[in-house]
Amino acid sequence: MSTATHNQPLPADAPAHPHPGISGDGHGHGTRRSYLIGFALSVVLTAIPFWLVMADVIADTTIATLTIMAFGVAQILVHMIYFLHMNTRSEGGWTMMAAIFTIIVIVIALSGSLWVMYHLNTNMMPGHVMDPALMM
Amino acid sequence: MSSDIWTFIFGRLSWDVIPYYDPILVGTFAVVLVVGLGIVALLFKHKLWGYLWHEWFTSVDHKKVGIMYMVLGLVMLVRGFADALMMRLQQAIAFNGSEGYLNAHHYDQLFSVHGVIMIFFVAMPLITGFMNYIVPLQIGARDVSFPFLNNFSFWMTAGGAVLVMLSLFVGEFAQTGWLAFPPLSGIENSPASGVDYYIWALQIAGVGTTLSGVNLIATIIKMRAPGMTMMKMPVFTWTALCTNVLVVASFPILTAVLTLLALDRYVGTNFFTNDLGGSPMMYVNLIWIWGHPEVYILILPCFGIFSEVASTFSSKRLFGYTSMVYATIVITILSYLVWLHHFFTMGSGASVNAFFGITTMIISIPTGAKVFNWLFTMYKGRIRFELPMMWLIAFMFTFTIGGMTGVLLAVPPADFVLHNSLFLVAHFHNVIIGGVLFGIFAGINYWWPKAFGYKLNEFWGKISFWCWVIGFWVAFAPLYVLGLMGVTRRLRTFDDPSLQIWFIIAGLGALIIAAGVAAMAIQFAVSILGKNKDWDTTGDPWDGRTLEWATSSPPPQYNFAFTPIIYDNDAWADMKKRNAQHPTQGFRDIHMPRNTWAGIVLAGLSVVLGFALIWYMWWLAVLSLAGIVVVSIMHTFNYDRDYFIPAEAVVALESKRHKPVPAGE
Amino acid sequence: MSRLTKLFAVFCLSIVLSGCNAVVMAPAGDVAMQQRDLILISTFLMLLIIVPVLTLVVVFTRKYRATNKEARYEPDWDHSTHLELVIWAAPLAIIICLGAVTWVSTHLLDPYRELGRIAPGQPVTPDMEPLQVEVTALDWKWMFIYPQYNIATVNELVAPVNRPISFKLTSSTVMNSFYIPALAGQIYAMPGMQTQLHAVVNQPGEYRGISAAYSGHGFSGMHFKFRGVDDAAFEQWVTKVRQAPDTLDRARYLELEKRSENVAPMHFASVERGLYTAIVNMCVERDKMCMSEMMAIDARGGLGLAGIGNMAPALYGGGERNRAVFGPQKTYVAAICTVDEAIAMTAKLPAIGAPNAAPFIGAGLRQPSMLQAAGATGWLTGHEHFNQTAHAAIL
Amino acid sequence: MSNTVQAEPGEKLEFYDVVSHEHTVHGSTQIGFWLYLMSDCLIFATLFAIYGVLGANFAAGPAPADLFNLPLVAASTAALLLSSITYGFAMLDMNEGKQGGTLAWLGITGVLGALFLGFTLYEFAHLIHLGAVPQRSAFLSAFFVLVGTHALHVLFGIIWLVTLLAQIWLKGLIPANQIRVQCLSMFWHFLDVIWIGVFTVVYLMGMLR
Ligand code: HEA
Ligand code: HEA
Ligand code: CUA
Ligand SMILES: [Cu+2]
Repeated sequence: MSTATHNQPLPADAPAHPHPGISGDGHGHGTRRSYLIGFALSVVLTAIPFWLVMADVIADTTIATLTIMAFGVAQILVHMIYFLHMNTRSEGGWTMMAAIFTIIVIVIALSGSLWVMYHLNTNMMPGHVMDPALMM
Repeated sequence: MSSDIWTFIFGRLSWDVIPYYDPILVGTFAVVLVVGLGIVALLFKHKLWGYLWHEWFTSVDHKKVGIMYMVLGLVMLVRGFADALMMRLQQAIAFNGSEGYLNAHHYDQLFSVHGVIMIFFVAMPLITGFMNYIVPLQIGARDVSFPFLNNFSFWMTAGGAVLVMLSLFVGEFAQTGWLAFPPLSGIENSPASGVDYYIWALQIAGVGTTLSGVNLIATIIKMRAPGMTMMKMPVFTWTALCTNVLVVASFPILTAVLTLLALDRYVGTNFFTNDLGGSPMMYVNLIWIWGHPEVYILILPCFGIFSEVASTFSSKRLFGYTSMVYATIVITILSYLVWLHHFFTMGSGASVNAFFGITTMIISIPTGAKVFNWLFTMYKGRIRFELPMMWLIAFMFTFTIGGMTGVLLAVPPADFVLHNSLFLVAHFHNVIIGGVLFGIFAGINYWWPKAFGYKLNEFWGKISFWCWVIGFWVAFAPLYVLGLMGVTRRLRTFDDPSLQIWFIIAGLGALIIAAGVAAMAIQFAVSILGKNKDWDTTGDPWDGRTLEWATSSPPPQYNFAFTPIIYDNDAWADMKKRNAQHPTQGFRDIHMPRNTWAGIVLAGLSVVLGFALIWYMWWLAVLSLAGIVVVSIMHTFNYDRDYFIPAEAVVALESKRHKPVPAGE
Repeated sequence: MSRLTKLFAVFCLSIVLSGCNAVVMAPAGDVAMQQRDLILISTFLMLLIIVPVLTLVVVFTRKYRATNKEARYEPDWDHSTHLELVIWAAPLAIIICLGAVTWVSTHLLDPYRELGRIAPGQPVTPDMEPLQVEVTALDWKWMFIYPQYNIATVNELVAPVNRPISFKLTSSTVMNSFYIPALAGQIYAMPGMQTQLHAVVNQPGEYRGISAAYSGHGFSGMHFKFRGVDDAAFEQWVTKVRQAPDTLDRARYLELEKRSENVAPMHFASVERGLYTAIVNMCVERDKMCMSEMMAIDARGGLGLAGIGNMAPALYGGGERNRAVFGPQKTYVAAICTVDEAIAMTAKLPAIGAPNAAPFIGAGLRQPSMLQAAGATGWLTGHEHFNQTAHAAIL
Repeated sequence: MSNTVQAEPGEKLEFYDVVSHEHTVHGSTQIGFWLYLMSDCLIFATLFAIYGVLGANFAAGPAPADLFNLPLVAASTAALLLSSITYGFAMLDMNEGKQGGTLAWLGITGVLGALFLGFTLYEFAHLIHLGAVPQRSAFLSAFFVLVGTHALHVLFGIIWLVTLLAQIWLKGLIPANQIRVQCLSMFWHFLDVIWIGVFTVVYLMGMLR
């Protein structure tokens, strides 16, 4: 987990004694500018995939799916940076650490579940040979 | 129509669900009632209600919350053990056509409730209790990060336990095993209230567990005393951190899965049904993504306890602190990569099975490193055979063997013949009793003097120890053999008479354990009531090494009048060695959180909500939900949550209690 | 220390062997035999490190007890890079061996895989036609259909010795696990799904078959007799079953499917065509859409809004049967093809082919002729090496 | 390796923090709340996993392409996106100590959130009217629960927001309230992030299939 903080010398303000006041611990604030940049970016990143799908731009479903997912990931990153003010410094790096750990767990659980369930399904679901002529 | 009104008010609750026809339950109920009333009467007589309410129930002091967790765990241990004894008896006599004394309805509840209680309401509260009590002390903090939340978490856990206990007398508990796999736990196959009790008890307790996980992580991250870098943290605190990371990263999955199961049961969705595209296998998959980390949630803090015990009673620094820490972290991460080993036999194919089998085995590497580290902590030490140390040695023997059988189960083709057999049952009792329970007992003996100011009686402690260790092996070694004889778990009757002898031996073992439990009860009683208590005035009866021993026993409300500054990971040993002197002046006001009733009230309302949902009393569900929302909002309007202990009071307390640190060693 | 090790090894071995009726340790089928060997191999591999650990516990606690002032005392000794390396490397080495064993054996003993041999040194030949058995777990009994013989039984399974058996398994309501300890490992049987298991019985005799996954109140009584018999006796038995008065068609199956406990064996002289496929596809009821059909439709994007209303009330079991409080009436998707058409179109999942013998020695894992001369064709040097070590430890 | 600080002989180490600065009340709130969000994130991850596995089990019923109305989704996405920037403005005003501005922007945020909620409810009502109820197929179950859980979170956010408005009104922008505004901000943006996942995976990818 916390390889980053290991063995580092005591930071100037020790963990047990956060600054009084509320916004001390490096939880970044945005500026009007950064909020607007973030907003503009996310508008763009939302509009494009919607357009891609609604106007049926990419014929190949796989490519289209991957493109959309890429936009989704990019936009999530934009939100994390510009709205959630994620950075390596806030709360002594712990927010970042927690987020990374969570992402790892999510990736494991999601991809693992899909992998496992895919195998379970292919191993035991009965198949079906559709003859279109037979359908109604 | 009066029946309509009845249904509206009481939902599906009716006289029929009260098991008055079952003599065992009626007997139990009578005993519980008498004991309960007796306790209530005593409390009234001695006017203790106010004391309990003000000093305990509403307390946000992490030490008191910790003790309440321990009490909850120990009380539920007795219930879980009663269930275990009943199962052992049934299995010892249900041969040659005999049905035993329990019918399927009853027996199938027993193993389900035993598993649930032992895991959720015994092991979890006990380790959470330790973490609550010890972690803030070990890191030199005044309390946890969110004291109110702590109190609330405890009451939610207790609320879950209350629901489980209620199921004994009103309705029934699940008859599905402790993980309630659908389709068996679906509405078609389990229409009665049992599975609903299961779901809501775990949901309520789960909220508490998750929040207490958040709380303790925040505490460890933010509240460490100056100088205590991550790599100077005591090992127990490290394991507590990792355990709570596991809690926060796995309990939400349980919550989600149980919610979906509840939706299947209440509104007829098709997540885990056979029809209309549902997939019961997905439930199995998801619940084990939670379930496997859960077992490491239980064991990691116990590893921590043993690390403290090993170095303290070997009078020596812990060997390989760094590799201990990394081993803990590696176990934490690996525990998310192995869940499939619980269903190798579901048929996901060779490559998947082999992958998960091998990741599982890899866990034995860091675990092994830990075992060796304890060994080399003893090496070149001066081992004092006090009770905690004895538990450590018993643990090393027992757990190692249990771990080995675990690795055996991780070999998929071997698991194909051992899965769901009594061999598996033996494995997990071997690691849980030999690891978790022994760890908890070591911890109780070790930290009791800290919490209460005197050591536990050694004579009865030793009797208890030997009964437990011997009893454990007599009770569970036969299960290994039975597993190899192809006997599966959760069986109520048997037709092969040659098996009986093994079950009788196992039953005797359980009786020996019972003697151990009794001896432990006597140990507590003798120690609590004893006239010539072994009072400890130093605050440091074992020549301890970490910060909890730097304050008096029991510690004052605020733990430390002056926050210690840390230079070494055996902080207190270091202070003693360098002859640190406790300041005698310069005391100042200490800022403390205020007690609050919100936690217990919210949890109480949650229990009512759970009960209403179980019995389909919709009006009550709506009311209690509204109550929860209103109370929560009200609580947020309370800005007056802390106060100061004036410096004079601190001085008074300290001069009364705090002896100057004994010089040197 | 070496004496202790030896003692302990002998002790463990004697426990294992003395359980003479420990069927898992002395099975009657080749697959279970290989699994038994695997248990032994893995256990010995692990004992290589467990035994020293246990020994060290004893030695250290005795030697460094506080009362022994002779022993060295170094309160600040807490690190040794060499030692730490050993500490991590030793379990790692064992796990590498065990991992290799695991990888290979998991593939070789995959229950989906057709058998490559019926006994050590006796590969399966093309003229051995596997016996096919279609297993259905019912509440709370086991039903076996023999498609090649068009007969069926309940709670009785008979198979000729030394003939490969190919099981296909499913369940009617809840999850079960099909397990004959003497024959082969278990595999889950689940509703709406089909799993597979390949095995062979080598010694004639009567064995227990059980459900290994708890399935409800009748679970304890959900076991059956499995008999391995010679070919002639098997033919006789088939003839006997064919003379049974009862036959198994859909209606009879729906009746049989209802809950019952401790059911005595039953015989059915004939079986309606496609019944098992219909069970797997959960469309024994004639107006219900088969799973395979539903999945094929889903794969093409469902039936659209029109499909919403294509429901039939669940007649069997009563539409009211235990529906969720806020759920709708229990209904199911109505069939579009007739069930027979759907069944005819249902593709059978092929089993994985017989093991490719080349990379491994022969077919399947070696017998644990642990104490015999180790064959020259060891597939895994670590394994060979281990045999010798174990050998040495025991003698 | 020993972690002991090697003190020079005679050097005097301080072992107690006599000049102690007091613990602040809210020092851990943000990290604590963040950890809670991580756990919430895992709940959604589970629901996404369910959707990923069951999302194509239509049970011979309707599929996403038959049901979803992308313009509607685009509109609700717009509402949510706008609300995140308005929340941002509320934060900026709060940092500058402008109570009125904070209240106003928060109010607008709440209205936009309610608008979003309205869209979701409208969609649900529409589907249910068609007969595409959660009980119809595993896909619909997974869809309703995933989107519904998100909507429930938004509802909770709105309730919280209203409470907070009252508290700021009553007590002003005191530190305790500022912390709460910050936590709600994290919560609100977190819901945005989840929604990005939802519209990408459920709606857009669903229409592609
Ligand atoms: C923490 C976990 C835990 C613990 C401690 C135990 C302890 C015991 N368990 Fe259990 N058990 C499980 C977890 C646990 N078990 C689980 C998860 C299952 C599976 C359930 C399922 O199938 O779904 C199971 C199943 C299980 C079975 C069913 C086997 C089957 O399926 O056929 C049996 C059978 O006898 C059994 C027996 C025992 C016995 C005899 C003990 C004994 O060791 C009991 C030990 C006694 C105590 C722990 C009491 C000690 C009390 C005190 C110390 C209190 C003293 C305090 C005061 C007096 C104030 N267990
Ligand atoms: C505290 C609880 C706990 C702990 C710590 C463990 C630890 C381990 N468990 Fe266990 N397990 C359970 C509780 C626990 N388990 C429960 C409750 C179940 C059953 C649930 C149910 O079905 O109801 C279960 C079931 C279970 C299964 C599923 C079996 C089945 O259902 O068929 C498997 C399979 O892989 C397994 C494996 C392991 C392994 C490999 C470890 C390892 O972590 C062990 C590691 C430790 C050692 C190996 C010993 C020390 C190491 C050395 C001395 C070094 C050298 C050793 C080697 C190189 C081998 N466990
Ligand atoms: Cu229509 Cu097959
Ligand atoms: Cu596990």
